[in-house]
Amino acid sequence: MSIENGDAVSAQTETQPVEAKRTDEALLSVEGLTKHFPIRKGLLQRQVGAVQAVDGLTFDVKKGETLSLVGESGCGKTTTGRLLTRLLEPTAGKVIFDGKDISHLSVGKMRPLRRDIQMIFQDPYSSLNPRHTVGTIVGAPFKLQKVKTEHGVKRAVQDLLALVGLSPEHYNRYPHEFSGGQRQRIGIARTLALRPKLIVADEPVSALDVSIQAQVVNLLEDLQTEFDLTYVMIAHDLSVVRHVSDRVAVMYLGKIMEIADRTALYERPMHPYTVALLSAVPIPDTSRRGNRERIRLQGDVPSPVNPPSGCRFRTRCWKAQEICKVEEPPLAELAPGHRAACHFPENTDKLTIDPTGASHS
Amino acid sequence: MPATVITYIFRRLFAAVVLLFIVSAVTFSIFFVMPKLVGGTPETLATRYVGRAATAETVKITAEKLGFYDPVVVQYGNWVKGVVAGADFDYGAGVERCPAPCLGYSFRTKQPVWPELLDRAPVTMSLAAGAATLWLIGGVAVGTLSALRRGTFFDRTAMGIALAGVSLPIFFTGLISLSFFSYSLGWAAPGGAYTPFLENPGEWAYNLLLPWITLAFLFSAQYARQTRAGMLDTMNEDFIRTARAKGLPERTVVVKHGLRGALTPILTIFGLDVGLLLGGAVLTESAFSLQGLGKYAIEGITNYDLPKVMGVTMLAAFFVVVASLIVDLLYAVVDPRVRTK
Amino acid sequence: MTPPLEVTESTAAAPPEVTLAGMSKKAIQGRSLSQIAWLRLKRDKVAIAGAFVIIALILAAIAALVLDRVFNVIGPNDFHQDLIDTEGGTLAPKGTFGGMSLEHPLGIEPVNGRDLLARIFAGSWISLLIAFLATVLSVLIGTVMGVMAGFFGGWIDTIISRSMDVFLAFPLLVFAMALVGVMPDTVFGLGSETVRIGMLTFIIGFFNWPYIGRIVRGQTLSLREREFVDAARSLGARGPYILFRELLPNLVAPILVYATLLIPTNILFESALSFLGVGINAPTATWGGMLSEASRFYTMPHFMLWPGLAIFVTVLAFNLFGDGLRDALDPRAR
Amino acid sequence: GGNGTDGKNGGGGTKTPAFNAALTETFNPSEKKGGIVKIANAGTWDSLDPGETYYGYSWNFLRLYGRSLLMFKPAPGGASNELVPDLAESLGTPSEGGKTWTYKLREGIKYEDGTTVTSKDVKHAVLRSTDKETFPNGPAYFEGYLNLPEGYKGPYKSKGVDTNSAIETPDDRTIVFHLKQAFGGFDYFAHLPQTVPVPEAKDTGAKYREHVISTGPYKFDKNEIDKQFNLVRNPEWKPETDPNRKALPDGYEVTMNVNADDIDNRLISGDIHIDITGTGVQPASLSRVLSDPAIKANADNPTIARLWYTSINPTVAPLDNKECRKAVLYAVDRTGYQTAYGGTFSGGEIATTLMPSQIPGAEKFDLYPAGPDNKGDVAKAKEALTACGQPNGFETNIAYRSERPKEKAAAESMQQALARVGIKLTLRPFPQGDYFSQFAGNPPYVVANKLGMALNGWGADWNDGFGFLSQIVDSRVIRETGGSSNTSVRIPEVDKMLDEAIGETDTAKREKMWGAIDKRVMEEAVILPGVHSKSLILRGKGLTNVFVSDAYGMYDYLAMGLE
Amino acid sequence: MTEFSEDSLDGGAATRPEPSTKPDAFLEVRGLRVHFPTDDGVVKSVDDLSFSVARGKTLGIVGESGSGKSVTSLSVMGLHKAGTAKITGEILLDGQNLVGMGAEKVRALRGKRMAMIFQDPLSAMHPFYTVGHQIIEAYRVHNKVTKAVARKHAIDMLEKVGIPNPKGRVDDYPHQFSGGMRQRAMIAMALSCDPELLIADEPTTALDVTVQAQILDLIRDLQQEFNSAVIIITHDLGVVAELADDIMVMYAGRAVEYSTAEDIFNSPQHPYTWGLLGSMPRLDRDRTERLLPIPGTPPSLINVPDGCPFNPRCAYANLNGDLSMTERPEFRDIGGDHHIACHLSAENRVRIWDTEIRPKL
Ligand SMILES: Nc1ncnc2c1ncn2[C@@H]1O[C@H](COP(=O)(O)OP(=O)(O)OP(=O)(O)O)[C@@H](O)[C@H]1O
Ligand SMILES: Nc1ncnc2c1ncn2[C@@H]1O[C@H](COP(=O)(O)OP(=O)(O)OP(=O)(O)O)[C@@H](O)[C@H]1O
Ligand SMILES: [Mg+2]
Ligand SMILES: [Mg+2]
Ligand code: NI
Repeated sequence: MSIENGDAVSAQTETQPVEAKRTDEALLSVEGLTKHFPIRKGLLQRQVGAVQAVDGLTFDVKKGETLSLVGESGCGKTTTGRLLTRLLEPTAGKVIFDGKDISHLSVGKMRPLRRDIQMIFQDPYSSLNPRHTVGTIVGAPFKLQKVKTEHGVKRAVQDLLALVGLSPEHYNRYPHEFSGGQRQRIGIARTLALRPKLIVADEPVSALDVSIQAQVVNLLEDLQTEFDLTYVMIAHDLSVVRHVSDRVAVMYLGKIMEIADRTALYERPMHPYTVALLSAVPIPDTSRRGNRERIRLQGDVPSPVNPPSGCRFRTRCWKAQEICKVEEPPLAELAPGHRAACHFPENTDKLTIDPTGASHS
Repeated sequence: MPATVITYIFRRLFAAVVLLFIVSAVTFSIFFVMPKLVGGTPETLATRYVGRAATAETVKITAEKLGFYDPVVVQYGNWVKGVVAGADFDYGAGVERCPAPCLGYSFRTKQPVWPELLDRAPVTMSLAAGAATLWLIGGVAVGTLSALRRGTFFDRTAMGIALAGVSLPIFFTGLISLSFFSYSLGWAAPGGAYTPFLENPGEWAYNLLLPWITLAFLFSAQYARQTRAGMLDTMNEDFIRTARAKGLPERTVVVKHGLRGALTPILTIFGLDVGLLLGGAVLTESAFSLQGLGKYAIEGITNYDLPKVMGVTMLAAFFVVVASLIVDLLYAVVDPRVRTK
Repeated sequence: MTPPLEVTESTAAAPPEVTLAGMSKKAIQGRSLSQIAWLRLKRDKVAIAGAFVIIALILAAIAALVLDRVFNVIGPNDFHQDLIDTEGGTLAPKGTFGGMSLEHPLGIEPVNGRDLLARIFAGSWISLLIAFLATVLSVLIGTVMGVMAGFFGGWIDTIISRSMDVFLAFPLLVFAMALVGVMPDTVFGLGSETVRIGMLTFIIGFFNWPYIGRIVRGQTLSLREREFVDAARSLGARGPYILFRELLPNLVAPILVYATLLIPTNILFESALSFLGVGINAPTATWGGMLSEASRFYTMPHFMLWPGLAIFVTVLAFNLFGDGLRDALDPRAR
Repeated sequence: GGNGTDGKNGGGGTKTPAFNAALTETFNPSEKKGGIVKIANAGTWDSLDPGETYYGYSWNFLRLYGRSLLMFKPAPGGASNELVPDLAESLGTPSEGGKTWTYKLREGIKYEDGTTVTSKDVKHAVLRSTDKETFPNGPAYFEGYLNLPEGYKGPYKSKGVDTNSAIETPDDRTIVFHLKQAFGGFDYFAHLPQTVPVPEAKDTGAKYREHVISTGPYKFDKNEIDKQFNLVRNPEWKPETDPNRKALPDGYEVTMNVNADDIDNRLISGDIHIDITGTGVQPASLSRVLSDPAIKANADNPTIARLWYTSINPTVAPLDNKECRKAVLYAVDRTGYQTAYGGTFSGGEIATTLMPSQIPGAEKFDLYPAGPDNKGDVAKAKEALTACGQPNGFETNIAYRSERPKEKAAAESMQQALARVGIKLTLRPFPQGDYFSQFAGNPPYVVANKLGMALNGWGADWNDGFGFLSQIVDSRVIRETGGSSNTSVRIPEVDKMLDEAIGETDTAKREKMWGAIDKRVMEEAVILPGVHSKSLILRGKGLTNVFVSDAYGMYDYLAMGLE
Repeated sequence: MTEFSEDSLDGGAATRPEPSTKPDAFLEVRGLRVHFPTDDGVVKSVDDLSFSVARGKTLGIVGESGSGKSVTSLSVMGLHKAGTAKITGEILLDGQNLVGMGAEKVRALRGKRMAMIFQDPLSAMHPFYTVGHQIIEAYRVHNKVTKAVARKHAIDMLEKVGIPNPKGRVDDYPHQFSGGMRQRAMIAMALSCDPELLIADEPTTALDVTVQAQILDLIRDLQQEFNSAVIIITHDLGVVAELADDIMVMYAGRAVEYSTAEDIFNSPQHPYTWGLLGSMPRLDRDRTERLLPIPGTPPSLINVPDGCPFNPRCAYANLNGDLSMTERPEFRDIGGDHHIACHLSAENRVRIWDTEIRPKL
C-alpha cells in the first residue's frame, strides 16, 4: 500500500550521509530560514522590536517523503509553512525548491512555480470563499494558472471532486452546505488541481473530529502515493504526526530543536523538549494510568519577542545548566540523520526507551 | 505608565492639530477658492461686507482691508498666524491686539470671534449635556430591557418606537412639539428661550426641556437599538455563562457582567455624538431658535462671515477630536486590555 | 490502489449546515448565501412590508412624474389662490383642516394654495432620487476607499483612515450649507435643477462615504486575514483578482445592508438641507423644503404634518427593510 | 382690551384700543414716567455706532442716546416727515445757492461724562463716518457731497489733514458744511445719525459701537454686541435743551436674536413691548392677529415708503424689446404678487408706480392696467407679445434672494401668472449676500445667465424723491463690476432729469420733477412695481404715547412711555 | 475545607449497579431530553440520556462535535436560557430534582454545590475584571464573608491551582495570563466554594499538550483533595483514559455505550466506539498502516435517522436485516454494568471486536 514508498525513502535516510542527499534528492531545501515580524509603534511607525517567529531553520525535504513540523502553539510552524510557499518573504535565509532559490522571487516570477508548491490550510471554514461555488473554488487554479484541460475545466473539477471523495454533483454547491471534513476535501481538491510536487499542509486535520480526521489522513496518504507527492505537514498532534510522517522536526520558539527520522524520534528522542512533549501526550489506555513516567514541563512558552538567551528551551528545561544560558546549542547530528540542538541530549547511549513510559508491547 | 499616557495624549493632540489644520484649510478654500472658480473677484467678495450705498472706492478699500487681494495662501497663512500667535486688528482709531488663539474678527460686526464663541458655547453645551444625559439613560435602559425581554411585547413596542424615532427628522419633531407643547398648550418654554445655568438653574432646565426631550428622543432611539444589539451579543458571550455558572444573581449578571461589556462600544458612539453635538446642533438649534454654536455657524454662513464660520468649524472639529481622545482614554479606564497592553 | 473514496453516498448527501424549514434538502442545487438570505427575508413580514412601501413610493414617484407631464391632473405648482383667505388677510386656506376637500385631500398650502398631495407626490421623486444617487456615490467612494485601506494597509491605510477622521470631524451640515452657498448654479449648460440635484447628490454622497468606508475597511481587514485569500495567493492570484473575485463578493452583503440603511439617512440629510434653505430650487417641491415653508406657518400644523409624515414613512420603510435585510444576511448580528 | 373711557387727552389721541388707532393719532397718551421698556430684535443691529448704522429702526431708536443736528419730528402720521432742529438751534442756513450750509448748536448740551458738546465733535463725527475702511456699512452721502480734500481717508488715516474745505467750525457752536455742488436737501443729510457728535478723545473707531458716548436722555449700561444691551437714564441730559424728547421710561432692555415667531407671541402676551425692527408680524401670527378682534385692536397697519418690485432687464433678449417688457407688466397677477408679500395687511398695497404716496411728489397713475380683478390683462399681454414678435411667449429667468420666502413666493406667483401667456420663467435663487455684487446686480452675469428679471426692493433713506429715486433709477450708479441696487434702469433722459431735480432749490418744483421721473421710468417698462409695503405691527401691552411715525414707517420710539 | 463523604473511596468497577439506580450517586440523570425548537425544526440535542456520578468519581463523556455533550452539561447546571430549551427527564443532584426546580434555587446551587469549567478560558472570563475579582465574586455569592477574607481565599485558591506568585497575580486581568494559567484560574474559580460536582467541558482542548498534561494532573489532584464528583467532557479518548472512572460515549444526542473506562478501552461493544478507537493513531501502539475511520458525517439533530442513529455510518448495520434502519436500539445493560445501544448480537460483537477491529488498532 501507500506507505512502502515512504518507508523506502526513510530507509535510505538511515544509510546515506546527509550531505549527499541534500544535493541530489532534496526537493526542497531550507537554509537559515528566518522571519522576524517587525513591531512598529508611534506616528512614524518606528520599529521597536521584532517577533522572532522563525529563526534560522535549516532542513531538507526529499522527494516523496513527508516531513512534519511539530511544536507548541506559536512556535512558528505556520510561519514556516507560509515561508515555504512564499506567502511570506523570509527576513533571511534561503528556500531552494527544485534547485531554484525562491526566497526572494517576485510575485510574478513566483507565479509559474506555484503550480508545484501548494498549500492545504488549517481552517476548512475560512479557507473556502463562502461566495464561490465548489466549482469556482476548485476551478480557480486552472483559471489563475491559465491551464488548459482536456475536457474543459468543469470536467477536470469534477474529476478532482471524485478523487477526494466528493460527488461530482457538488460542482454547483456552496461551501456552507458542507461539513468540515467535506470542506477540507474541497480544499485538498483545489490543491491537487495543478498536480503540485510539494504540498505544505498546515494542520490539515486539527479542526476536524477524530472520525473525520482519520478519513482525511487516509486520503492524504492515498494521494501521496498516487501522485508521488511530497508533504510538509504541520501539526501539533504527535500521534497523528507519527502516523503520517517519514521524518519529524520539533520546533520550539522559532527554532528546530530536533529533527529525525520518525522512528528514531519517537523511540529515541534526544532533545529534552521532545521527551517532554511525548510524555505529555495522553494515551487512551487505562491500564497505563499511574504507572507511566511523566515529565511535566513547568510554565509557558516565553515570548518570541525576546526569547531566552542561549538555548531557547532552557527556561523550562529540567536539565538546564549555566552553559545553556550562555551558549546556543547547535543543531548537531548526534546520530545518523538525527539532529538535536541540546547541550545535554538524552538517549545518546542508544538505549531504547519507550517514550510513553510503558513497556513495549 | 503615566509617562506613556502622557506621550500618548501628546501624540494624539499633535494628530489633532494636524487634523484641525486640514479642516481649516478646507473650510478656507471653500470660502475663497470656490467663489473664485465661479468668477468671484476680491471686489465681489468685499461687496458682501459693505453697506448698500457703498461706492466702488469703499468696496476696494474693504477688499484691501480684508486682504482679499492677497493670494489665498497668504490669506490663509495670516489666519493661521492669528490662531497661533495672535493678530492685530486695526479698528480705525487704533490697533488692538487679539491674543492667540485669535480666530479673527467678524467681517461684519468687527467683533473678535473667540469671545463670541465662548459666549455661544454654553447654550450648545447645555443643550448637549441635558440631551445626552437623557438619551444615554433612556436609550440604555430601554435597550437593555428590550434585550432581556427579547421578543416580548415590550421589546417589540420599544423597538418599534425606537425605529420610528430614528426615522423622524429632528426639525419636524422639534417644530411639532414646539407648536404643540409650547404654543398651543403653553407647557414648555417657547423657542429661543435660554437662561444661563448659573443665573437660574430651574429656568435653565425649564427652557431647555423641550429641545432636550426632542433631541434625546431621536438619539435614545438610536442608543436603544445599539444597546439592545450589544446586550444581545454580550449576553451570548462565554463569560456571561461563567457568571451564571458561579451562581451570581441574574441582576448582577446583567448589570455587572452584561451591561459593562455591552456599553463599551456605546461609549465610542456616544463620544462622537456628543463631540459633534457640541460643535453645534445646527438643526435643533435652528428648530428651537437657540443661540448656540450651530446657529452661530448658520449666521456665519448666511452672512459670509468667514471668520465666524472658521471659528465655529474649528471649535466643532476640536470638540470631535477631544471627544474621541477622551473616549480613547476612557476606553483604557474601562477596558483593561487597552490599558495594560 | 485503494480508491481514495471511503465516503459512501450518504456523505455526499450530507445535510447542509443551514437548513430551512419546509425545504427539501436535496431539491436545490447550490443554494447560495444570497438565496438563503432571500428565503429568510421573505419570512420577515415587517421587512417585506417595508419593501412594499418602498416599491409603492417608487411607483408613486414615477407616477407623479408621468401624471404631471402626461395627464393634466392638479399640478404640484398650480396656484389655487381662490381658496385662500386673501380678504381677511390671513392668507390661510379657507375651510377647516388646512382646506381639506375632495379635490385637495390633504389640503392646500397657505398663501398660494398649492395642493399638498400633489406636492408630496412631486417631492417624492426628488427625495428618493437624491437619496439613491447620493447613496450610490457614498457606497462607491466608501467601498473603493475602504477596500484600498483595508487591503493595502500601510501608508495607504493611514492616509485614508486619517482622511476619514477629517471628514468625521467636520460639522457636516454647516459644511454642506457653506458649499451649497458657494457652488455655481449652472454648469456645462445644464439647467439649474439638474445641477442642483447633482450638487446635492454630490454633497450628501461625498460626506457620507467615511461611514461606509470604515465598515468596508473593517470587513476587508478581517477578510484579508481569511485563509481563502492566502489560498488564492498561493495559486498565484494577482491583487486585482483577489480584490474583485475574492473579497468583493464577500463585501456585497454588508455594503448592501449599509446602503439600504444609508438611504433613509440621506433622505433625512436632503430634507435637512432643504429645511435649512439650501435644497432644490423653488417651485420644485421637496419634503424638506415643504417642512421648512410650513415652519413659517406653525399655527397651521397640518401643513407640516404631511411632508413630515411623508419623510417619516419613507425613512421608516427603508429602515425596516434595511434591518430585515441585515438580519437575513447576517442572522447573528441581532 | 382696556376700557379706555378717558377718551382724548392732552396732545389728542385715544385710549380705546382699535385697529389703526395709532396710525394718525397718539394712542394712550400719558405723561407718566418710569418703567423699563422691553425690546426684542429678531436679528441684530448692523451697528450701534451712529456713524455707521444704516437701518431705519436703528435711526429711529438711536435718538434715545444720540442727538444729530436735525431730526424727524416725533409726531403721529404725516407730521413726522417734518425735520426739526435737535442738536442745532434751527434748520440749516444755505448760502452760495445751496453749496454751503451752516448750523448753530444749542447751548448746554453735554455728553454722559459731563463734557460739553462742541461743533468740533460734530465735525469729527461726520469726518470719521467718511472712513469707509472702518465704517464700510454706513450711508455715503457726506463723502459724496462734501468738498473734502483729494484722497482724504478720514480722521484716523489722514491725521492732521486740513479739512476746512469741507467743514469749518468757526467757533464751538457753529459748523459750516461746504459742498462740491449745490444740494437743496442738505437738511436731510444733517438729520443723519452721522452728525451725532463723537468726542475725538473717546473715539475708538470700529469699537466705538461697544460704547457710544451718549448725548441723548439715555446712555448705555451693559452692552453685549449682538446679544443684548441696556439703556439707563443719562443724568447729563437736560430736558430744557431738548424740546423733542419726553424721556418717560427709566430705561430700555434690548434683546437680540430672538425668534421672530416668539417675538409675536411675547408681544401679544405682554412679555415684551416692542418688536424693534417694525417690519410686522410673522406669517404664522397673521391669522391669529387678524382673526382675533382683541388682538387686532392692538395692531396698526402703516404703509412704509418702500417698494417691492421686479427689475426687468432690457439687456436680456427678448426683454430688450419694450413690447416684451410690457407683456410682462400686463400679464403679471398683481393680487398674487401682493399675496406673496403677505397680502393686504402685512404685504402692502398693489403698486403701479415707483414712489409710494408718502413721498412728496408721488402721483398715482397706472400705465399697465391689470384688469378689473388685478389678476393681469392676458389679452393685452398677448397683444404686446405679438408686437414684440414673440406671440407664443419666451423663456427667461427670474432671480430672487433665496433667504427671502416672500420673494420666493412672488417669483412663484410670477411664474404661474406669466405661464398663462406662454412666458416660461425659471426661478433662480441667489444668496442675498452676493445678490447684487455677483448675480442680479452684476450686469455681465445678468446677460450671460439671461436673468431677465430680478426681484428687488427699495426703501428711501428718508421720505423724499431724491432719497427714494437716486439709487434705483440713475443709470450711472450701475457698476459693471456689480453691486448696485439699480439693475435695469438705463435711461439717459432720466439721468438728466435727476440732475435737474437735484439742483432745483424750489421744493414744490423739485417734487413735481420727481413725479415726472417716476412716470418716465414706468413708460420704459423696466420696472414692474409690486407692492408699496405695509406692515402689521403690534402695540405692546402697557405702552403709552404710541403712534406710527410716517418718517420711519413704524412706531416712534422716542415718545413712548409705560403705564 | 474539604468535605469527605463516607462513600468516596469505594465503588469499584465490579460492583457497579444500574446507572439509574445507583444509591451512592451524587448526580443522577434519568431520561434527560433537551430539545430546542428552532425555525428549522426541533433540534433534539439530547434524547433520553441517563447516567450518574458518585462523589470522588469521574465520569468521562466523549463523542464527536455536536453530539450533545455541552448541552447535557449546561442542563445539569441549569444554564439553558429559559424558553429556548425544552428540558424533560430528571436531574437529581444529591436527590433533589433540578428539572422544574425554581430558577433561584438552582442558582443557589450553582457555584456552591456544582461548578463548571469551560473550554476557552479567555472568553469564559470577563475581560474587564481582574482574575481575583472574579474568584472573590464567586466566593462571596455563596459565603457571607468580607472582601478581605474572600481575597485571601482567592489567593489561596490560586496558589492551590499552581499559579506562581498568587499574591501578585491576583490583581491581573485574564488577558495577562497565559492560556494554561487562565484555565487554572478558571478551575480556582470553580472550586472556590468546594463544589461537590465539577463539570469540565473540554477543559484542555484549547491548550497545548504540555499544558494539557499540567491541567489534567491538576484536576486529578484536586479531585482527590476535594473528593468531588467530576464530569469531564472531551472528544479526545486519551484525555478520558487519563482521568475517568466511567466513560459514556455519546452519538447524536444519545448514549451509545456506557461503562467503566477499562471496559470501554479493553472490550468496547459498540461499533461507534470501535470507530473512534480505529480513527485514532496511537503512540502506545505500533504504527498502523492505515487508520480505520468511520465513514460519513454525524447526522443532523433535526432529522435523526430512524432506527439506530448510527446506522448510515455503521459497517455492520446490515447484519440485522433492516432492524438497525427501523428500530431504535434500546440502551441496555449487557452485563458487568456495561451498557450499549446496539442491535448486534453478543457473539457478533465479540467476533467483530476480536477478529476485525482489535488486530488493526
Ligand atoms: N503577521 C504577523 N505579524 C506579527 N507576528 C506574527 C505574525 N504572524 C505570526 N506572528 C507571530 O509569530 C509567532 C509564530 O506564529 P505561527 O502562527 O507561525 O505559530 P504556529 O506555530 O503556527 O502556532 P499555532 O499552533 O497556534 O498555529 C507567534 O508568536 C505569532 O504571534
Ligand atoms: N440554543 C440552542 N438552540 C438550538 N440548537 C442548539 C442550541 N444549543 C445547542 N444546540 C445544538 O445541539 C447540538 C449539540 O450541541 P453541543 O454543544 O452539546 O455539542 P457538543 O457535543 O458539546 O459538541 P462540541 O464538541 O462541538 O462542543 C448541536 O447540534 C447544536 O447545534
Ligand atoms: Mg499555526
Ligand atoms: Mg461542546
Ligand atoms: Ni494505498
